[in-house]
This record gives sequence, structure tokens and C-alpha cells, in this order.
Amino acid sequence: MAKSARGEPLIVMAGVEKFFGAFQALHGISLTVHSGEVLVIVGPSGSGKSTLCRCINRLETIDAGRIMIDGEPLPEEGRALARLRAEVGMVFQSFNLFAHKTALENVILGPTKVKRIPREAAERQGRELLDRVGVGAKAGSYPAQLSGGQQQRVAIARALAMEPKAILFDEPTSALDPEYIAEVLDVMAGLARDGMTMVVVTHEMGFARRAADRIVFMADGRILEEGAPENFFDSPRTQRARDFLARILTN
Amino acid sequence: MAKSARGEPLIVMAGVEKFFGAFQALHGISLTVHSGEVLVIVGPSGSGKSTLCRCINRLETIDAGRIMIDGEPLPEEGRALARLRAEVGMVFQSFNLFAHKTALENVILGPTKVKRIPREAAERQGRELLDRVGVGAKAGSYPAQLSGGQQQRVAIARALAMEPKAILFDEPTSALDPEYIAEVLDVMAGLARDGMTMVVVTHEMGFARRAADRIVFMADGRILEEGAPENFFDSPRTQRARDFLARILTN
Amino acid sequence: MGVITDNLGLYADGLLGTLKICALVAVAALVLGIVLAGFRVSPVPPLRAVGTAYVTLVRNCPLTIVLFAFAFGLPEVGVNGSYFIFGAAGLTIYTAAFVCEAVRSGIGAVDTGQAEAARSIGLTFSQSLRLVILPQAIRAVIPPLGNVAIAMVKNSAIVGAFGVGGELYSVANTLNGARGEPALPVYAGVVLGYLIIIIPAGLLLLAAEKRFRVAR
Amino acid sequence: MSGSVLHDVPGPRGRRRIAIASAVAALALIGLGALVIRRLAANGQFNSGKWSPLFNPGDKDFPDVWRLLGGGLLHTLTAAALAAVFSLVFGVLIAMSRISAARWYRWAVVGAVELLRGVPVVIAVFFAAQVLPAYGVRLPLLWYIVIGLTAYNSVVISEIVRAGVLAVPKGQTEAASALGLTRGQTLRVILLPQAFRSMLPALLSQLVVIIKDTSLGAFISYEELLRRGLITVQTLHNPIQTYLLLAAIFILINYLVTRLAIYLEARLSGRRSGRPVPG
Amino acid sequence: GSSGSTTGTPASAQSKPTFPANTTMARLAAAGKITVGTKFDQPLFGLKGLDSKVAGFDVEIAKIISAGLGIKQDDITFVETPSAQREGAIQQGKVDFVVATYTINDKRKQLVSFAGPYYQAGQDLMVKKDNTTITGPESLRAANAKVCSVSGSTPAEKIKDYVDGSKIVLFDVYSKCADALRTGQVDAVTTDNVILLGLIDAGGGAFKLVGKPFTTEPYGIGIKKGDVAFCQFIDSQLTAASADGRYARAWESTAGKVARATPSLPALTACS
Ligand SMILES: Nc1ncnc2c1ncn2[C@@H]1O[C@H](COP(=O)(O)OP(=O)(O)OP(=O)(O)O)[C@@H](O)[C@H]1O
Ligand SMILES: Nc1ncnc2c1ncn2[C@@H]1O[C@H](COP(=O)(O)OP(=O)(O)OP(=O)(O)O)[C@@H](O)[C@H]1O
Ligand SMILES: [Mg+2]
Ligand SMILES: [Mg+2]
Repeated sequence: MAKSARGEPLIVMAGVEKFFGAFQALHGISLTVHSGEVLVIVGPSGSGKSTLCRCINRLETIDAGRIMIDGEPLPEEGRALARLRAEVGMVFQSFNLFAHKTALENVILGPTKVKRIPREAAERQGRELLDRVGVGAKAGSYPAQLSGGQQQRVAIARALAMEPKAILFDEPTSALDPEYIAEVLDVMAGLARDGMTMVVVTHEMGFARRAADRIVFMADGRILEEGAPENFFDSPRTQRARDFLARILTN
Repeated sequence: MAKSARGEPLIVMAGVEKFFGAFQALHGISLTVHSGEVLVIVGPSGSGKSTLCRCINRLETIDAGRIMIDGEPLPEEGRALARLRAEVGMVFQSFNLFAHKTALENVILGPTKVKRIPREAAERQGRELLDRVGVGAKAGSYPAQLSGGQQQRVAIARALAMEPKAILFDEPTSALDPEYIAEVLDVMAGLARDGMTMVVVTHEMGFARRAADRIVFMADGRILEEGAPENFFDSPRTQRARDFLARILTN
Repeated sequence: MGVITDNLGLYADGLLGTLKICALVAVAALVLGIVLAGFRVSPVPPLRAVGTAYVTLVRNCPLTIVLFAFAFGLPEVGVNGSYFIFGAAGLTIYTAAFVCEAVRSGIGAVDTGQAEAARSIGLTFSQSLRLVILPQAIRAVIPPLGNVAIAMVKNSAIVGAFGVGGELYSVANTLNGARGEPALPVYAGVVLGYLIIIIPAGLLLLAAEKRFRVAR
Repeated sequence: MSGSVLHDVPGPRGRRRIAIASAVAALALIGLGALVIRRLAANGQFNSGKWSPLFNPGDKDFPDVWRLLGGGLLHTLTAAALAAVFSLVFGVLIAMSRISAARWYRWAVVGAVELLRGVPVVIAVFFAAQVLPAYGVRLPLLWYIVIGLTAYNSVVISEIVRAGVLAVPKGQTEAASALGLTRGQTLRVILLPQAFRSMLPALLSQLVVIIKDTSLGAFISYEELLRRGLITVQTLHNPIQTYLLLAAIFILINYLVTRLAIYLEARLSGRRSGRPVPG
Repeated sequence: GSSGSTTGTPASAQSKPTFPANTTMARLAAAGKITVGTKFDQPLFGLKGLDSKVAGFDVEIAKIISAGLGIKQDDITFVETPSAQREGAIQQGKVDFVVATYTINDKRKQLVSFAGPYYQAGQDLMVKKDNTTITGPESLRAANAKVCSVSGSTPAEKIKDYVDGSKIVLFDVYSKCADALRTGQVDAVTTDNVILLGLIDAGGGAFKLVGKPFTTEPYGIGIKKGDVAFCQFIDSQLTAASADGRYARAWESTAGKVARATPSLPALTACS
């Protein structure tokens, strides 16, 4: 399932360190995500997966190292930062749909307010995207009226609406009832097939094996392993990874 | 893995109906749980699994039908009800440890206050139980200081401390981070092996297949199927069950 | 500012008087409020109705009217007392409604799951109340109850404005009204007096909240 | 139905006990009511002279009384409306400056807020009415009550607004940032609208407080409803009846405001708490 | 109730009076309107009625003075000045003068000036209508009477000169004394006669005033401190009203309905 051609480097992290107070959450992270690549990050709870993701679009600041997006250093603030963020989409564990706006309004907010696309065009595009993720019928519903799976698909459509160069997914299915997980993973697999650059933090090992081009295994804020899915799952090199896989694959 | 000998009927439900206002949550439920049996209830969200569980120890009252525990009708109130409840343990999805008490205090509260066991003996037994579920080191910790998996294991120890005839588990792993699921399921599988009578509502199909003596499939407040795990998983009879399994087993 | 230093004794007496009213009302309103909260969560419908009616009526009625009704209404039906008693009684009646709501919300803040867990290990009603619900409810009740207490201190000024002598508010009346001292320093002194009570009370409340939060 | 936090669902014995307790409580209430009525009657409180000017349109004093009280009610509502509007405006401004203030002057804002919160409203009103004129600020009495109420309530409202904005889940801000919205856009488009909805009940409760506190105007001779009520009592000598009426008016108004709060809360959260519709 | 009295309109006030420039009188006359502080809750002297008009002897005095300035009744704005706020209201210019059962004393004179006095109040006794044994404070001891007053008040202190402490009953408000008198728990109530008159009015004919004041409380008209010209003007108006009967009519249409004797204008004190 992995795509063959490897594109240009799109996200480059070099020697990234991150502290929360005295606690170091990331230790010298260096990682390159190529255009069109699907990178899946796995690892035990608290290993820094979310932190890594959030650093990429600067929801967290970093304390050392560099992050480059499409060849440019990550801006530190202001409009430049806002523009960069619009180019890297993000999908959260808890959906974070705007609670006071309908599905469609959620999707067109970015295009109309940030990209200043006329409302009509934005709505047309928004409806297409909602159709694409399979919730076209729910355009007028508020988040609270949607199931978790539907909400997360709207959130994906919202990210897509900005036509980002890459999308970060931070445990997109962890907050879902089991029966809704599949529908969200399906949409993500579809995006992967369509060539979207994706960084995915997940505990869904089935998805990781099927959809990932590369797996990164983190523990204690460090990248311990990195490689093709079949290598990682079938012959993990470190004891930590073996333990982790043993625990998570039991059920 | 299923135990061979079938014990006496311990929990008997006959024609149980339950309404929430005008909404009927349970339709004519008849079900017998035998001593030493592990019964797993599965079904889509909102199908009435939790309600069924909660009726058994009268956290919900029923509107029609009968429930018998160990040959006696379920008492309706007072000391008799309290005594019965002490004989049927319950483990909740959200743990419900007493927030103002340490792990050990949680475990010994029932024995000292209900069974009037001297505090010292209760503490000794409590520590043994905490050891048995693998959280002996956390005896002095408050719930907020424990991980979800640890909290749920303390909750199981608390239920065990009353030496119940049966334990009801209502989605005991749904609120857990994925990596903690296994440790709780392991404890439950251990109990099952030791011959505890268990009614388990769960979405963990792996556990259901391995540990259950019998599977009950519910939808819309009705029991649609009932049978041995291998029969249910490999050849579900109803379309509802097939749909449910298809959705939940995708990942 | 000379007015304040010249009349320190008067201000000190006023402060004491306010504290006296507040202490009395605090105890009485706490008792009445808890009884009412008991009514409101009781399974007995008429008691619930009484609790609800009391809270709805009293909370929506200005304290001023409660006070006037007590001081000038009750004597009409032969109930006599001093302004101090009437003032304290009126403030008690008023404050109790808020105490009741604070206590009720504290009980409501306890997760139903806690009660269900208590029941499912076989604790009886009184045991689960004593061992599980109340200990947690009390923690949840402290912050709102503290705010009610602070509001009560401030409301005692209305009791003062209404004619009970010897508390902080009446100091302003004596100095500014009767003696014609300039208003600004006189009132500044009175405000200071209230702050002397309210700021430490607020800090105490904060400390209590923190302490009980850590203890879980 | 499921039991409450306190009580299990009662069984037959429990239901019987509740029924008996209900009967006893109801009897006690009736007895109490009877006692009160007897006491009132014994003291001549049911004499029509005490009620008729207030409630009987045929009474010769009725038009005068209601012209007086009606005007008072109008004054009450005017003062409440002005105080509410000013408090809301200043409250939002204070909250915004507290959220976005530079460190050194945030300290000053917090200090002022805490100071004002510690001042009894009645003192604030008197302060306005006594101190301002002494410094040459002479205004109609209405404005002293409005100023006093605004001073107090705007800081309370600022805390409500601040808490409301801070209570919007962090994820909403993050999602907005991730879309590329600027800080200002996030505040305007995402945070304030959501905060406003969650604040509405608290704001309306504060409106109840303001309405009640207008009655402090009686102490500075502002002829709002209570002061006018005191004036009618001087002539009619019927304090019990008049205070009952005044209380009823205030309670009715405030009850309606409270109902409105509950209604709006239900309406606004209806969209947010509706059960997901599968499919 | 209101009095349709015409005491404020003297025969001479038809033509506009003239005053020396830069005096308070000139200013007020030119403005054609005036603001007067009075009580709104003192029966018979200054009481706001159901018709929203203030009525009473103080109000009539205010009308007499205003009429002297050529100001019509309808152009007088009455503002409530409770006891504690009278000096402030005058000093801050909220009112042009105050007629509000305002006892002249030295402490107040340091803050404001007084014209008048226009009435000599004094501590008196109130008894039941049919009581004949109590004729004055000296008769109390002989009648073995219990006397009621308000705790902490000046009258409660003064009455100790006439009866034993054990015979004095103290409440916190006068209305309770009236109740006690009605039910026979006490035999007399003592305080300023003006307040007693109000109680008698409210008592519906059950009480009467003994009419032997044994202290003197001269009621003055408070004006800005040092406004001698205005003080003298007011005094002249009082004197004129006393002479032409408007003063007596003012009393008779108000407090006189309850008090038997119509007072005569007390000797005026010099303006300073
Ligand atoms: N805002 C914060 N303040 C302090 N510590 C934090 C903060 N956010 C994260 N951490 C800590 O940093 C470490 C890494 O957290 P992170 O959320 O990145 O882990 P994760 O791998 O995403 O875990 P999970 O699988 O539980 O989501 C954890 O130990 C966490 O407690
Ligand atoms: N207290 C209640 N009041 C009203 N309706 C209720 C209540 N509890 C449950 N229900 C309804 O009863 C039905 C069955 O609920 P129940 O919680 O038993 O389902 P479940 O099978 O446990 O679902 P899940 O897998 O989501 O836990 C649902 O439609 C639910 O909305
Ligand atoms: Mg994470
Ligand atoms: Mg359930």
C-alpha cells in the first residue's frame, strides 16, 4: 500500500528539544516528512507524540533546534505564523469543532476568514468536502447533534478546506466509540491514497500497518525506531518497542 | 477456555421491562446466569446493555418482570437490598473510586462498614487483593494520583473485597487509554479462570472470544442472540449482529 | 484622613458591631439553610415544595424589603423586638436561601457514580451519606458557601443603613450625617472597615479551597 | 427513574413512608398557615381598609396609590436598565483589559477589581450620593444609584465575562489557530460568541441582583418602588399589605428574568446537547 | 391628606417684588422657582401623600416664604432631606433652604445659618383621650404613671427628671409606645410634641396631647451659612404672615387639625 515515489522534504525537524518547566518532553528530535508521505507515530502514553505534532504548527513553542516547513523556518508569531498554520492542517483527538457553528460553517470558516474566498464559492467547496468525507447530509447540523465519527469527519473536511500541504492527526480515533472508528480510518486511508502528506499519531496498529509509508516509534521524548511498517511490526529492534507492541496487540 | 461444568442458576431475569419515561429501554428480557459462568453482553451503543446490568443490583428499578438472585427475589429496599448488593459486586466504566479515600481505604470500606470485619483483618485482606490485581504498591495513593488502569484494578479489588457471588462489569475498559486496557482485561481473565461468576458488558471482542462462556447480543433493548462465543463470532444468526461485528472488527 | 484617626474608637466599635451581627447571622443562616437544603433534596414532595418556594421567593425579593417587612410589618401583628433582632432575623432569612442553594449545589456536585458505587458495595442510605457523599459534598460546598458569607458581610451594611446602630455603616451616618464631617474620608474609612473583614475572609476561602483540593 | 445522588429509588415500604411523611408535612403546613391567618385576623390585618386601596379599583385611593407605585416601578426599571447596560459595557471592557493587559497594569486592574468587589453595594450607592456632590458633581438622584450599582456590578460582570472566555475549551482556540485565524479573529469569531452563550444565565442572574439592589435607592430618597411604597404606608398605615405587594412585584419581575435565563439556556444549549442522530 | 390651603398667597404678592441685586432673593425671584428641603415622612409637618404632594406645617411655611419671593406654589420643588442630610443639602446648594422640623442648635450653627424660629417645639406627653389625671410632667409621679419612650433618645433622658427609672418603659420606635399606650401597658408616651402629634393623627382619635411642653426645641429655617440678607428676608416674611393671619391658617390647616392650640410665632433670633 505504501506509495513508491518519495517527494521533496516538506516538514523538517532538526534537534528539537521541548521542556515543560523542568520536565523535558522532547529530546533532540530530528525527523523529515516528505511530500506525499504518510508518517505514523506510535509509542506509549506520555512519550511526546502529541507534543511533537503540536510543535510542528507551533501550538507549542520549542526550546532548541529548528523546524522548517517547505523550506522555510517556522515563523514565530503574527500573520506569518497564521499563514503557515493554514498550510498545515490539524485534526485533534477531541475533534474541536466550533460548537456554535454548523458542520458547513465549521468547514468554510477558514476559507472565508483566512483565505478570503467569497462565501458562495466556499460553501460550494465546503459541501463537496463534506460529501467526500461522507457527511454531506449533515451540513446544517451542529456538532452536538453529530456522532463522534461524524464530528471527526467534519473536522477532517475543515482541515482539507484550507488546501493544506500536510495534515497532522493527533489520535483522531481515540475519543470515538468503537463502532465509529472504522469510518474515520476509512476517510484517512482515502486521503493517504490520494497522496496527502500526513503525520498520524495513533494507537490503531491495523491502520498503521496498512496505510503508513513509515513508522516512527517514540518513548520518553525520543525517537527510538523508524522504518517501514512491516519491519517495525514484524521485527522491532528495541526492547521498548517489543514491550509496547506486546501490550497493545494483546486485545 | 470455557469452563465445562455449568453451576446452579445464580441470576435469573424473567420478562424484565424497563422504561425511561415513555422510552422503553428493555423489552421482555429473560436471562439466566449460572454460578461460575462468564457471560459477556455485546451490542451497539444505546442497546440497553448498561441498563440490564444496573437492573441486576437495582441501581435501576424495573417496571415489569422478575429478577432473582440465588433463588431469592431482588429486595426492593432497605437492609435486605444493601445485603444483596454486597453479594453482587459492580465495576463501572468510570471506575467510581471514592475520591476522598486512598486505594486501600476504598477497598476496606465495604468489609469494615458492611461486613463489620475488624479494621486490621480488613486491611490485611485489602492489601492482598491490591497485590492480586497488581497495584499493591499504590495502597496509599488517592484515585487522582492513579492511572485509569490502576484505578480500575482498585475498583475490581474493592468489588472482590466483599466476596461477592457475582460481579457485574459495565464496559470496564472503555474509559482507559489503550495501553492500560490489557492490564485490566488480564485481571478479569484471571478472575474468570478462578471461577468467579461474571456479567461483562464490553466492546473488547478479543476478550469476549477468549474469556466468555456465553455471549449475549443486544439491540434496541432486546436480546437478539445468545450462544457460545465461537458460534456467535463465526456465524452470527441475525443481520444486526453481522452488521455490528463487521463494523467493530474492521480495525 | 484625620477624621478616621480621630475617630478610630468609633470605627473599631463599628467593626466589632458588624462582626457581631455577621457572626450571629452566619450561625443562624447556616442552620436554617442546611435544614432548607435538606427539604429541597428530600424525597417528600411537600417538603421539597416548601424548600423550592422559600428559595424562589426569598432570592427574588430585595433584602431591603425583607428588612422593612420584618421591622415594620411584624409589630403590626404583635411581634415585637429590637431593630437589631429584626435586622439580624431579616438578614438570616435572606442569607439562608443562598446557603440552601450552596449546600444543594454541593450535594449535586458529587458524582452520581460515587453514590452508585457506595450502594453497590452494600452501604445503607445513612452509611453512604455519612461515609461517601457528605465528605465530598462538604468540599464542594466550601467555595460557594464562602462566597455567600462574604455577600452576607456586605449585606450587613444594608441592615446598618436601615437603622441598627453600632455597626460600620452607622459610623458613616454618625460622622457624615450627624457631625457633618466630610464625606470622602468618612466613607473611605467605612470601606476600609469592610475590606478589613472581606479581604482576609477571601484569602481564607482561597486557602480553604486549595487545601481541600489537594486533599483528594 | 434512576435514583438521585442521595436517594435510591424507593421500594413499597419507602413509598409508604414518603406518603406518610407527605401527609404529616402537608398537615403541618396547613396548621402553620392557619396560625398565621389567625394571627393576622386577630390583629385586624384583613380589614378591607388595609387591602382595598391597593387591590380594589373601586377604592377612592386606588388611582392615586397606583399612580404613585407605577411611577416608582418605572423608576426602578429605569435605574435597573441603565445600571445593567453600563455594567455590561464596563464589565466587558474591564474583562478584556484584564485578559490582554500588560503585566504591570494588569496588577492594577486586578487590584481595582478586588477592591470594588469588597465594597458593599449600599456603601457604593451612598458614596456616590454623598461624596460626589461634595466635590461638585450634582446629578439627579437616579444617577447616584446608577453609578453606585455600576461600580459594583461592572466588576462582577467582568469576572463573569473573563470566566466565560477562559471556560471555552482550549481546543477551540487551538483549532482556530490551526486554521490560521489570528488572535483577534479567534477572540471575535470563536471565543466571545461561545462565551456569551455560556455567560447568559450568569448575566441574567446578575440582572436580578441589579433589579433587587435598585431598592437601595430608597435610602438616598430616590423614589423607586420601595420608597414609593413607604410613602403610601405613611398614609394608609398598612405596612404588611404594602410590603407584600412590593415583594410580589419584585419577585414576579425577577422570576420572569430567571425563567428567561433558563429558557435561553435551554434554547442555546439545545443545539449543543442534542443527542447525535445516527446515520 | 392634602390641604387646599391658600396660605402661601398674600394679598401683596400679586405684583412682583423687587430685591437688591446679587442677593439670594433677587436670584430666586428672577428664576421664578425654588427648591426646598423638607421631610417626606413627618406627619402634619412634611408628609408626602398618595397624591405625590408634600403637605404639612413646614410645607406651608415654605410656601409663605416663597410667596414673598413672588414664586407660585407650583414652582416650588420639594426635596426630601432626612435628618442626617440637611446640612449637606444646604452646603452643597441642593436646596435653597430647609424647613424640616430642624432644631436650631450651636453645633448646627457652625455649618449653616438659621432664620426663625418659626415654631417652638418641645417635649410633651401623650395620653389616652379620656385621661384626666396626667396634666403635665409634674403630675406623673402622683398618678404613679408608667411612661414610654425610645431608648437612647434625648427625651428618654429628660423624663428621668420627673419619674423614677423603674417607671420608664423603653422601646426602639415610637409606634410601639403608641401600641403600649393603647393596650394600657403604659400611661403616657413622651417625646417632642411634633412626633406625638403624628402618633395622635395615626391613632385614630384614641390619644391626645397633654399640651404642656417642658423643653424647648426651636425649629428654624436652614440656609447657607452667613446669608444674613436672606435670613432677614425670611424673618420679615414670617413676621408678616403672623400679622396677617397666614401663619395661623398654615397651622390650622395642618397640625392644627390634631393640636388644640394654635401657636403664635416665637421671638425671632438675630440673623448672623
Ligand atoms: N502543557 C503541559 N504542561 C506540562 N507537561 C506537559 C504538557 N503537555 C504535555 N506534558 C507532558 O509531556 C509529556 C509528553 O506528553 P504528550 O501529550 O506529548 O504525550 P503523548 O505521547 O501524546 O501521550 P498520549 O498517548 O497519552 O497522548 C507527558 O509526560 C506529559 O505529561
Ligand atoms: N437515566 C436515563 N434516562 C433516560 N434514558 C436513559 C437513561 N439511561 C439510559 N437511557 C436510554 O436507554 C437506552 C439504553 O441505554 P444504555 O446505557 O443501557 O445503553 P448501552 O447499551 O449501555 O449503550 P453504551 O454502549 O453507549 O453504553 C439508551 O437509548 C439511553 O438513551
Ligand atoms: Mg497525545
Ligand atoms: Mg453502557
